[in-house]
Amino acid sequence: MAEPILSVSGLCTEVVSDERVARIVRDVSFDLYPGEILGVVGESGCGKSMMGFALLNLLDPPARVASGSVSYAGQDITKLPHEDLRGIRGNRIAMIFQDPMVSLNPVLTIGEQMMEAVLAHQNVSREEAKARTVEVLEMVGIPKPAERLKAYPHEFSGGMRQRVVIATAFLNQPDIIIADEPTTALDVTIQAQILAEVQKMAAQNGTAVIWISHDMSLLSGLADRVMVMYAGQIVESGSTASIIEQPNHPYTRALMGAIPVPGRKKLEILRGFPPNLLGEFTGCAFAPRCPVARDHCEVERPELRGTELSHARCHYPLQEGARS
Amino acid sequence: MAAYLFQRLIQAIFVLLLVSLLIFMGVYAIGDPIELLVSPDSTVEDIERARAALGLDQPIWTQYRIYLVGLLQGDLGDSFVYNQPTIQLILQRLPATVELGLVAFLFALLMGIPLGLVAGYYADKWADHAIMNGSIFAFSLPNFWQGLLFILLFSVWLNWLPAGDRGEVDQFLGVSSSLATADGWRHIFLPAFNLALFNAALIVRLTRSSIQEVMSSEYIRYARAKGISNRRILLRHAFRNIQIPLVTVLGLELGNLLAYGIITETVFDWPGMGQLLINSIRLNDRPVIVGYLLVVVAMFILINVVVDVLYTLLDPRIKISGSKS
Amino acid sequence: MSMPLLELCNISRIFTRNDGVFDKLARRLAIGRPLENLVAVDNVSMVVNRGETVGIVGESGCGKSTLGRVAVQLLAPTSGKVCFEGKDIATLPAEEARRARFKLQMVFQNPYTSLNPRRRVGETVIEAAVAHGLVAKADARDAAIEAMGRVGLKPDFIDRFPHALSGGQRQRVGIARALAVDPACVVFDEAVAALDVSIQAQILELLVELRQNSSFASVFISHDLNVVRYIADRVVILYLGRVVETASTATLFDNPHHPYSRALMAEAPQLKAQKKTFTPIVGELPSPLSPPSGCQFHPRCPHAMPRCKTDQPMLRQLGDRHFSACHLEVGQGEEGRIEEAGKRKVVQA
Amino acid sequence: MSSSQTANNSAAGKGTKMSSLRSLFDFLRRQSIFSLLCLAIFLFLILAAISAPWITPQNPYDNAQVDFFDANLAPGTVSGDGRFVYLLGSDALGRDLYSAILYGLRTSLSISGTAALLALAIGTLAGLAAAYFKGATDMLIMRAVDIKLGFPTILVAMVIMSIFGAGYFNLVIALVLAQWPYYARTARSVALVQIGQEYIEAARCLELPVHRLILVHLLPNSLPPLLVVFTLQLAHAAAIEASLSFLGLGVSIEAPSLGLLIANGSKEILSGHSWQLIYPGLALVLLIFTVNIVGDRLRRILNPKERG
Amino acid sequence: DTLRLALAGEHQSVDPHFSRTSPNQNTASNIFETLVSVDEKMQMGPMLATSWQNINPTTWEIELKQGVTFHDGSTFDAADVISSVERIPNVEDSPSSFISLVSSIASIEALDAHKLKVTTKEPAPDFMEQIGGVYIIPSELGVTIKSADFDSGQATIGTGPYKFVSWTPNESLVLKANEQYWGEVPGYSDVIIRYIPNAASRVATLMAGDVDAIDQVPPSDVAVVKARDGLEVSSSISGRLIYLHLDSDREQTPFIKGSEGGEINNPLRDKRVRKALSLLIDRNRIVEHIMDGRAVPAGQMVPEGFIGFNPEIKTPAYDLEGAKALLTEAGYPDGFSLTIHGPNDRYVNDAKVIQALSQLFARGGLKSSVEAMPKSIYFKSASKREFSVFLVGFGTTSGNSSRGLEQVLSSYNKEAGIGTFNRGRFSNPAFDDVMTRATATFDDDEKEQLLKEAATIGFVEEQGILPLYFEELIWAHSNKVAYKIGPVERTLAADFRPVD
Ligand SMILES: Nc1ncnc2c1ncn2[C@@H]1O[C@H](COP(=O)(O)OP(=O)(O)OP(=O)(O)O)[C@@H](O)[C@H]1O
Ligand SMILES: Nc1ncnc2c1ncn2[C@@H]1O[C@H](COP(=O)(O)OP(=O)(O)OP(=O)(O)O)[C@@H](O)[C@H]1O
Ligand SMILES: [Mg+2]
Ligand SMILES: [Mg+2]
Repeated sequence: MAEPILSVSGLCTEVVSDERVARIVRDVSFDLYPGEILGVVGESGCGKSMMGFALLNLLDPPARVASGSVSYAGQDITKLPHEDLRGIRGNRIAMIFQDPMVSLNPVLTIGEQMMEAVLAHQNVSREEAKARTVEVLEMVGIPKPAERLKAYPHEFSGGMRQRVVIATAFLNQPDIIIADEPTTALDVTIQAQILAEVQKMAAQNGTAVIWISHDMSLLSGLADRVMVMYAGQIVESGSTASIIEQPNHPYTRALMGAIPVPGRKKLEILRGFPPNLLGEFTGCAFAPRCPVARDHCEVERPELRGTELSHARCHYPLQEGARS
Repeated sequence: MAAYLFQRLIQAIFVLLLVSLLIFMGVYAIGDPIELLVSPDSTVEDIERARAALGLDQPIWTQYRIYLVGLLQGDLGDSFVYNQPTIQLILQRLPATVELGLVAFLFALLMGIPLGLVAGYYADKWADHAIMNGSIFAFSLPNFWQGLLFILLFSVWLNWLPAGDRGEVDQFLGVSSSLATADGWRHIFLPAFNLALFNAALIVRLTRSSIQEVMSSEYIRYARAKGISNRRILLRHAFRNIQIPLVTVLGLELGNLLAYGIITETVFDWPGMGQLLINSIRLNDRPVIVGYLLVVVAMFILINVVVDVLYTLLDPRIKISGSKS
Repeated sequence: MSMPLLELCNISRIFTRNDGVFDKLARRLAIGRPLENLVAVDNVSMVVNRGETVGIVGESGCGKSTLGRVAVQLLAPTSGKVCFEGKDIATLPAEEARRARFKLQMVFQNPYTSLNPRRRVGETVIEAAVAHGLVAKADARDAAIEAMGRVGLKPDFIDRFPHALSGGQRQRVGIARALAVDPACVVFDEAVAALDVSIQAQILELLVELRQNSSFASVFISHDLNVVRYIADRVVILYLGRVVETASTATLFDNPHHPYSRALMAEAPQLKAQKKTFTPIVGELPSPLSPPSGCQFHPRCPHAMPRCKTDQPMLRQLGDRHFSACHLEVGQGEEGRIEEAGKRKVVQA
Repeated sequence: MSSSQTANNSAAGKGTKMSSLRSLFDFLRRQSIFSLLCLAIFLFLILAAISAPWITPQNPYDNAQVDFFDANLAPGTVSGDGRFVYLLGSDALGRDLYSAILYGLRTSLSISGTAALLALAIGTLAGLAAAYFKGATDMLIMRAVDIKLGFPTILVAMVIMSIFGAGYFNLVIALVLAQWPYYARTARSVALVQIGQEYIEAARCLELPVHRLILVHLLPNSLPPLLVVFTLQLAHAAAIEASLSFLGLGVSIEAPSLGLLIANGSKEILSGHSWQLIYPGLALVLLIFTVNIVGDRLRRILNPKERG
Repeated sequence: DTLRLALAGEHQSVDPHFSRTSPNQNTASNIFETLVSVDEKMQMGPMLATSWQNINPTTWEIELKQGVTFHDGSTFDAADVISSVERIPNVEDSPSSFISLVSSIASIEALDAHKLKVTTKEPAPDFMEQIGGVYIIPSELGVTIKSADFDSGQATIGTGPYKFVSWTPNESLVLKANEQYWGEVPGYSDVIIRYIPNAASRVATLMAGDVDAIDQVPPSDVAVVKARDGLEVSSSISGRLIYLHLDSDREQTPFIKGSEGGEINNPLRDKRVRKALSLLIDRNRIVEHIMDGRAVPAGQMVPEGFIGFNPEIKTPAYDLEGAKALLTEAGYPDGFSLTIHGPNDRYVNDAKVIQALSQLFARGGLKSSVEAMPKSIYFKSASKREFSVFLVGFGTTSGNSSRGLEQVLSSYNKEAGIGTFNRGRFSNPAFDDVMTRATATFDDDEKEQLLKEAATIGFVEEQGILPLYFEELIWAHSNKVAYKIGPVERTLAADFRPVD
């Protein structure tokens, strides 16, 4: 297999408020390979977005990266000086935000906001930047893009805005795109258009994509590989097919068992709540809600088991084969 | 746009009529000013004669009708006290008020925006706290007391700056203004500063909160994710956004400057429109009171319209059409 | 068949911009904006029988909530009538109408805004029943505990404020509140849309259970086909305020007729261990302010014919309680069916 | 209400009270010393104003106690009859300035407090009515509000006072007339948000009576932002009251508020009796400043997003 | 060189016939002249008229000065006087018309160029005072010339010591010396008069050296001005009496209640009570503490030096015991409660004075409170008799007490124009009788005697009003200018001269 293009290890983030420290992302490690679509799934509040921001060192106080590294092209993004970081952001690693309605500046034209991304990173004339902008807008299916450059965000529908944001991510032909639930606010038909675009991008340019979502069904059709997050930790990762067909972690299974699919007569119900993120976990974070937990789970923290590409954080994985 | 302006025009006329009626009746209710106008040794006939001369012997509705008819012809009536057309009186004092207002506005901007930017940039740091509490303090200082203290300090005790009056005036851009002479500037400094402080405090707060709000918004974070330079983020993305609230508030500020100008003018004996109003109220000079208020109301409406129009120029989301959406 | 419980007949709801006097004046002088009418619901008829669960599906803004709110009388329809137990509520005497409305309850989408933050759970649940004399004041507490028990809330929640509750628990309170007044029909407006899948599953299971133990009928509004398919007996699909297709759940999902229904089903994410190539419906969602002529779906429809531009298709009966508003004949255009549109290619290892 | 009145509930009730006390304490602990100091000063000023008759050597409003022979005495001078010391000096009529300031504070606070409360009540009612009934009611009320808000409060108050004439009640009326629109606007916008909230729809769906809907559901939830407006308007009312009194459009000269004391002091600006200008002003500034700080902190707490 | 003055009051119009209010006349007196002059005690003297004679009760002959020229060079003669008199009724919109000065004239004719014969409709003993107040303008201007023509300077042509140069309303009036002036040559070639109504600013402007002299210095600032090097203060007693008016007529009066607050009959109808109140007023201390010594305690209508002043009437001394005894005698051993009303923006320290009075009454066992209001409301209410005890001032504009006594203390008679300012409706037949005779006589000595007699009735026997003090007029000026005090309430440029 090729070299990973992005390598995350031991990433932790925390939020400090009123003398209390909430540890949101806990010890996240993974590798990302060119051309790969990596799905990140988990319940609301489990730290998916924060992890996404941490990858580009975009956290604002009081949130911050506490430890760990994100290495891209031999550099640790979390420790880069601001100027170098700026050279990577939007250029080599682009990000698509969750809400298309608020990620564009309402008082600047679409054209300006897209062209500035080109001009910030490439030494080109305004004309060239404009040409490039028109090109990507065409790619994402905005009709008559040259004319729409002068439009303001509010003149676009939600779907079109999100496509503008996606097109912006394509502008500098980045190596990596981090997409944080960019289709949650959209209709299925519009969502399909965007997903199609991303798939094409990954396939044609070898762009690696990290796609964050809480919707396992969506990732099942899109991602090559899926990481399941729970309480800030990666509890399981593996190829999409294997995760869906043979989940190792009880949480993964519960997550999928809760989705109504044709023919399913009863949904799996997960009782209880995610743990408090303020302290250290004594045992497995999922143990209090786990249907198959044993006493041991409450006291000892499980380590990741399995290969770099496919692993679970569980003392008693569901698939016998995964137990080493 | 046409519809909007038309609507504002109708509204303006309506408001002006209402104001003129209310004030007219109100001032009438206080009483007629004859006793104050006649010389102390006037006889009864003298008084009756004067009353008839000013039309005060007519029933109030007749008086109002006559006033309205005059108003339609652009005539605000003659002052009882000064025996001059009201409009002329107001126009004579307008330059003094406007120059005081403008200088104060300038002071307020010069103090307010930089301080607001600093506070917003260092949000929740000590500089921010100091500036913000300072601004609360500044707008907690009653305008008149603060002005009196300035006089006490700078004029009476230190004897640095004059305490009142407009000083020497000279032609300046075609109007006689104290901005044309050094003495005039010495005179305008204290009152303008007095008037500016309150507004500066508002501008500080507004600038700070807008900058802070904008800087914590998702699109700024998105701009950072695009790798845009901080300079551009601040000057283009953020500043373009805070212009909108700034313009609105600056419109209000102008109104405040006019209103609080009345007090500053009283404290510093500045011969502007505010003084005229206060004196007219004291002397019950109805045409001037009503005329002044109509002029001020018209100015306010104009300011509001200008602000609205500026708004649409600055904020692409809003189109003037009937009402804001 | 017996008399339906709730019947919506030719309901239309038009939203007009709220104009001031000056706007009207300006318009009369022909310098103002033209009047804008937004047809949120257009001539929709629908029946809910006793004990039945009807699902309403459609994209955002297609009028689902409006229809639901008309059904429970939170909104007055612009035209058409709402009949409860065969009687038009609008023509009933005030007291009877009030009782009828009271029999129609709603559960709302947002668990965070649908509870009064300043009232305790117990008060919220039982307030209406007490106000209407269904429960004596003295028994209120016990009744509240019982109502909460039905939705699986423990009695110790009774004195809590909503902020101390999780989203799922709040939604349970909302359901308990609606059920506490013993309604005949409950409209669930996206009642699970704001919840995580695991919580969504809890609520869906709760509903299934309640449906088994109680006799109320329900209208279940959702944009998620899978959820509707899971819970509803019959489904109505809306597009831009109009019904495009309605049938029993089984019929509709196995044998959809309208191209829009088919597209929806094709593009709704399915949990399958196969990667899928997304093939979007072309075009943007039209604005409800200026809907397309004829069949409103024609600009995006792969099978559009010339007459679709001009003629608005009426609902046609295709089978037992299966109606569709499309000019296509049955079987025509079937090649664009789900299998093909949603074909999945196996992931290359 | 209805469900929580059973007997075994009292313990739980006490529990919540205890915990709310504790959370109040917790909450105070988290505020800065400066904010707490301001709160303390504000409360102290209120207390001092209320207890003025018992903690002052003289009732400056009682002609029999004031002696103009003692006019313009510097701070620290003993009174002519040797009964007490003029702590902050005396004014041009021989009033003990310290007593006059406390009594003036009383006047200022009672005027601005009454006005702010009345404006709160009237404005809130108008705002809620506008939001709830919509249509013509809304239009009428909001047009009135718009027109008023187009003009600075001080100007409106000035005009009203010049028509009504000076005096305690006229002042209150002028302040109420000038300030109710702020509450109405806030109440309306908050209520509109609340009405849009689904719990109000739920209440309507449950066919709760209108008065219950407005009083039990709408009002309590619209109150917090109104409280912020209240504190800020209270400070504003105090400032306006003082300004009007300064212009001679305020209270009666016999029972001077702080503004009138300052106005009196301002006439002595050249004659060297500057304490008559400075001390009443300081008291007024202290009052307005602390109320503003309290309001500001309240606003931040209620709306953490906008920390302005 | 230039004289720079700052005055408190600005004229409404430069038209000398527009209004009789003080600022208007002040401006007019700089530029125009009248037939007779008045001095600081208001005593008449010749000016444009050199002498006059009462031929019979209704006929007067007036001799005019020769060799006087107007600013435009034309000579002053009888035609100018006639024209000026005839113009007066034609002045439009005059709020305070000069008409009453000429309304008694039945006919006026020129006997020759410098001699006039006037007949009056009725005998008018004070005729010369009246016509003597008319400012003379050239007959060339005609009788219909508009006030605006004076404001612009076009018609501003008089015989006075200064010529009009320009007027910027609300700012300044500029004058130039009249080199051809018939009297003493003006001390300054140029004069700039600024108008600064705010007393503090006026004082500050003087102290800053921006002007050479100011008028109407607040008494409380006198010490500060005096202390400043290079500044001087001049003062003179004014003819304005500040007094308390009492409702001595009505059965019940709105602002007097029993000592417990109940309704009582108006005690002010009893002259013992009025006397008692007068004794409670410590005039000396009011003058000393409230007026900073800048006023003269008063016991009658006019100050010493004016005709009608009765030296036998002593200023009442403070007498607490005497007052209490009188009150007890009158049946008010526990006093009563009263509210004193007064303006707060009309007279020097007006609001303070009523509060001080209130304190003094409180010492006498009365429950007393005060209410001060802006003059715009106050005087109307006072005339409508809405008060019981209230502070007013009356400024004598002629050199005798006749008008004051007649307008303030004579029984109210609207038709006859008598008692116009008798807002307390004091009424005493003996007093009225004396006054009728005093105003009818042409004999100056007899008139003076009668006025003294009237004063005794009004102030000693009946105590119709309670006189408090006469205001002082105070000027402050640089010691580089010398100021000779002129007529009452005038600050004339000609009265200033440079000090070498
Ligand atoms: N600035 C912050 N201050 C305090 N807490 C924060 C902050 N940002 C995030 N959190 C907390 O961190 C946790 C994870 O947030 P995050 O946005 O990463 O969740 P998510 O998995 O993206 O959820 P969703 O699916 O709802 O987007 C949440 O509990 C959130 O409350
Ligand atoms: N009160 C209203 N005033 C004006 N327009 C309205 C109003 N309520 C709804 N609409 C409009 O009517 C249309 C249908 O709205 P509705 O809320 O019924 O859609 P929906 O299908 O429930 O959408 P969602 O899935 O987003 O909840 C939308 O275009 C909406 O903007
Ligand atoms: Mg997220
Ligand atoms: Mg909806």
